[in-house]
Amino acid sequence: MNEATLFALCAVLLVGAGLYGLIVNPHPLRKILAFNVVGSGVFLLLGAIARRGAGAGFGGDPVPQALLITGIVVAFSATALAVALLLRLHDAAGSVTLASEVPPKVEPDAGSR
Amino acid sequence: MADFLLAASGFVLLMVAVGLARILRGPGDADRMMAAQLLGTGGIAALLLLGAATGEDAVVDVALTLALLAAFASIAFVKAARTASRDEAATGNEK
Amino acid sequence: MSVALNVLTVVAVVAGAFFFLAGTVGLLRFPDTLTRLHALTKADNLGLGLVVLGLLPHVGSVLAGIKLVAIWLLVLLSGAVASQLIARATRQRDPNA
Amino acid sequence: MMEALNAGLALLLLALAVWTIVARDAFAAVAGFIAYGLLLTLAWVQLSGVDVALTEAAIGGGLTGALLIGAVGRLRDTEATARVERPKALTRALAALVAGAVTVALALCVLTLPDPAPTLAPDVAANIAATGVGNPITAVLLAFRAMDTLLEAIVLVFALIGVWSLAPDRAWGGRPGVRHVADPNGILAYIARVLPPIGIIVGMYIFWAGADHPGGKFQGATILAAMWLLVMMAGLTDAPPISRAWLRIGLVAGPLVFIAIGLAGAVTAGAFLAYPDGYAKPLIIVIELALMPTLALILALLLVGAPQRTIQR
Amino acid sequence: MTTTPGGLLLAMAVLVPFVGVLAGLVLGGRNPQRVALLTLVLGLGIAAAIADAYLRSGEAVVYLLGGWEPPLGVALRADGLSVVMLLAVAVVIGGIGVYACADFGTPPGEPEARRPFTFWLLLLAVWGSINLVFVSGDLFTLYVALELLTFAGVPLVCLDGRGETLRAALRYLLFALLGSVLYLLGAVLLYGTYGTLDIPLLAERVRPEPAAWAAAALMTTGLLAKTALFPLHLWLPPAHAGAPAAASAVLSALVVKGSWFLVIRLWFDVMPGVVTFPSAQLLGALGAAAILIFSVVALRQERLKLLIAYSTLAQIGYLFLMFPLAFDPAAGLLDDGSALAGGMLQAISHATAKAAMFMAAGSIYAALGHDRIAGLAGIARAMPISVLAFALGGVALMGILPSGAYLAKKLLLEAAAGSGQWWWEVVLQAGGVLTGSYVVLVLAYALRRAGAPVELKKSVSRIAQAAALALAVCSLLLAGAALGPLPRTLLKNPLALAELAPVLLTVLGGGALAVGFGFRPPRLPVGDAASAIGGPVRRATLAVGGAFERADGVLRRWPVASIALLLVAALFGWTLVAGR
Repeated sequence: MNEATLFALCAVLLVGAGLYGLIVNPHPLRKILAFNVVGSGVFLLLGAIARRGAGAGFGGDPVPQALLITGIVVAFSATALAVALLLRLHDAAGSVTLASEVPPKVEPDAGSR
Repeated sequence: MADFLLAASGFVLLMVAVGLARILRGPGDADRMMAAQLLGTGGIAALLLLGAATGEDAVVDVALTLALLAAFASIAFVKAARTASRDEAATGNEK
Repeated sequence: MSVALNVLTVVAVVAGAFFFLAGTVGLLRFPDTLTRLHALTKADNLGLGLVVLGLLPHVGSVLAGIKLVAIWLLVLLSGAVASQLIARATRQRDPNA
Repeated sequence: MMEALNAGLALLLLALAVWTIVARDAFAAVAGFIAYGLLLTLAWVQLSGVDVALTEAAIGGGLTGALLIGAVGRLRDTEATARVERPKALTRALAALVAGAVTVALALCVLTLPDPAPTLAPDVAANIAATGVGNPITAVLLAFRAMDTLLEAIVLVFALIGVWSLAPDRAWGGRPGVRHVADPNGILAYIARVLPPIGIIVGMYIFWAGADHPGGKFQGATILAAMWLLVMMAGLTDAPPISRAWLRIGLVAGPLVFIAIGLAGAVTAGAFLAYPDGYAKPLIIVIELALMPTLALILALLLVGAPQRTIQR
Repeated sequence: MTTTPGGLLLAMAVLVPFVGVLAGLVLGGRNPQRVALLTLVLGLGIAAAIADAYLRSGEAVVYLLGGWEPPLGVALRADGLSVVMLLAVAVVIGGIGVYACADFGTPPGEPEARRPFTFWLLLLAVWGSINLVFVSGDLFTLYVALELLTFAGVPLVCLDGRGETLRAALRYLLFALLGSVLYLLGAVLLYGTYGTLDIPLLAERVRPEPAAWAAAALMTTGLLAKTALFPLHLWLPPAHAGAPAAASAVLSALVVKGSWFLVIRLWFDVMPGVVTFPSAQLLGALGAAAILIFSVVALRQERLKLLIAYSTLAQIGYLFLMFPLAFDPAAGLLDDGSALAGGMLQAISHATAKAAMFMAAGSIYAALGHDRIAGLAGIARAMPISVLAFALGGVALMGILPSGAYLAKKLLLEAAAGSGQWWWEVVLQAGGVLTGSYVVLVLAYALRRAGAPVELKKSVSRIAQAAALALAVCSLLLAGAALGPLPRTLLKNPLALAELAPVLLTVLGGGALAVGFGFRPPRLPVGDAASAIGGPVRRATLAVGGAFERADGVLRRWPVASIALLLVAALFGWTLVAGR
């Protein structure tokens, strides 16, 4: 098995592991971690695809490699925004649970804030 | 030569993996932080050996970046530990 | 000449790998955080230094050589700083450690 | 030999990913994830993506790790309550089943990818001369797909606006994050004085090398951002109030220069983001040079967080 | 492929709002608002110019960025769909901008404040990003555009910084990120198989094979998660109901349309030959389920903003009915005929109407200090403009004459009859009645006379209320604007019995449903005899409504929703493979 196929399969497994974590880990920080695992799996798959496209004197197809750099930056921005939001939620509400409470049936008057 | 360097790289990586397996289990955060630090040094060594084996010169730049940022996570850890514990008890400044 | 350099490389890299082994053994055998820290930093930094030494004969340019040595120095520096900071943080949290 | 190494690397990656997912303790998961990022760097080298490896080393090895460790430290008290919410075994089994099904389906797709693989490498090779740069990734990022790179800078600006928008109203315009205090003669201050000059040289070098060899503005900017954060964490300097004019200018200068040069291209070279013949390389370097401080500022401030301290008037 | 005349305008449609964001950021103070208002005018002009360029040539406007031709380069491309959406969004953003001046103005002399500063920048950010979604011709650039849209949308949810809105924002962000990572995974598979991400090139190369099936399933599901189609809606109700009114209008009217538009791009332009009859039926079925369940849940809401949020969910379902109707079984592929036109018209009607409804609800909330539906009595006299805006928006959504949604429904019905899929005709008609029900419910309360004159806690800007009304009128008059390119035969004499009957049916049926399913229906002056028959019926409807509400509650739990996400992906994969 060449390295492209090997890492592509590894990438697929990473995606699966990350998806599982994203579903079952209740803590938002752990979800952010799991999201990063899924993301890195997708990136690794693209990296393997780039490696498969080696040619014309390049060790890998430069277009997907450039997309990867953009993708990593976007994923980092998402992580930073999510972490900032999570920390603010922690400060404002004291808890970080994502559990959805059924909206209260009888809303108290303006005093709800 | 290349095979020898690759083998050395793999060996260092193996050592790092064994160390990681022990140390990630804790018990304390400090142990785990060290795990990352350990992997930093070992990873850089493995990376350099790999770069030499494949003749890819730019790998040295990757290793340089890693070396430069090696302490970064550890420092963030120490700062975070301090920020978190400041609410509980006032600890002294480092001296 | 090149044979001698190759021998140097092999010897240095093998020695470096040995120190990584030693560091890991220390990790597995030492009882607490601070002694493990000790084993780790000493052995790994020496190991990396030997690896760098072994690779030096193969670099193509002076700049690349400087970079290799700089990597080692940076790791030494950050290793020293990080282990000291972590050790202090450990001690602050648990003075008996 | 190479196969064995790659297989070991892949196994290690998987083991660390699984650890990151299943570890009981959040800090243990984050430590595992940092190690995972480092190994990913090795994987990129093995896949001949040294530019990607450099990005991963800078982002994964530096910034993401610091970001997550800072967060986990502040969220310690929430872990116990979260554990209570852990789904039941049946739900977990179902989750494993569907995630596994998706994995298997994807693996089948991966194994049936066409051979020979489609590639744009020859197209890049045929057109790279027109861009004047030697690094094909830089040619893609700043010529063929320059729009993506412009958008990437805008993504960072939006993320920063989003992070700032989380400030309490009273702190708007004030300094973000907490004020770090540390002994000015301590070891942290020491490294914060020694490392940044080296870091700036390395960052500039990586940026400069990027035109013809692996490297580039983004990787360089990440290193600069890390150095600035280091100085802040050592208490040697403080994060600037977000209302500072120089800061605001710095945040928009890079994208605005990029857009201006792009529009100039629409006039002189016939298309937005096109470069006139013979001027491609200098213009690319100007764009990268303008983007680098902006990127460094944003990356660092994304880690520092929302304004929290009331402005002193 | 070459650049066509007016191509640069496409780049400007994206760049002008983005430059507005940067300029607002650097100028600070009160300037973000000024920059935004200036950009609103400029952007509307650009959208009109693009429409002009498109109508002149009659072909898609194309722009090669940097002069590089795909697959190496990235092209911008605006076809009829893009042009329509660009124009509609420019109008809606304009209305929201005018409305928001009251809420998010900074008085002279005041220092820069967080809420107005971020709102105006984010408004422009949403605009530029969604324009990019409409004009980009490259799947990776579209991924970046989706992320831009998410990053601009999420902070709008929690502008007021309360814990519950922060929680809603975090849920939204995490689920949207999950959606976009699935989308990216699909795009990666497509590149690995076909070596390009350019939409026209992919359309030539895509074949029915495993990678294309997996890509279609993953990308569709990821986009559905971002659009909040049933059952992937966990994030929407709290996010849209908790945000400030102007932000809710942006989120409900525009942001969800970005990912919805990409589903159209994917199905109609990238892989029309890959999608199958069962997969299109599945997409339509999810839409039908959304209409049924969320309309009933909307009836059971006590707060106006939550009712509108659930109405958005139901209307999103409506937007997916066109997929099965556009499927041409003879050719075995999707065909962009009257079903697509109907769907687009429905989307525009919804964008304008929903923005108007959220804005009107926001005015009412601000004036009353609450938005409890049961407490709306007398408001029609106190705030006639806002209630009228809400009513017109509601009428536009119901699909009765002369609204745009009426024409949309006509087109969709025609497509359903044409392809022999009668069951979608039932869904379409029922959808109108269900929409009627919650509009009638709200109006029944709002039009009631209060015992004492309503005390308004705060006077609400007349201009803001007028902006809402203007958007509602726009939605109503869309039929006229859209008639240009459509056959005139669709519009019949509005007083003819055949035309009047469905209108009456919709309103009366809606009223009946409102009485039956409303959590607290308006009391009717009926005798004991009627309530004797009504009793068991009422109990049954309450039971059904409660069951739907519980189902909604279960589906909004994170583990359930995310498992459902993967299941939907698996179902799409299966219908694509087995359905041919």
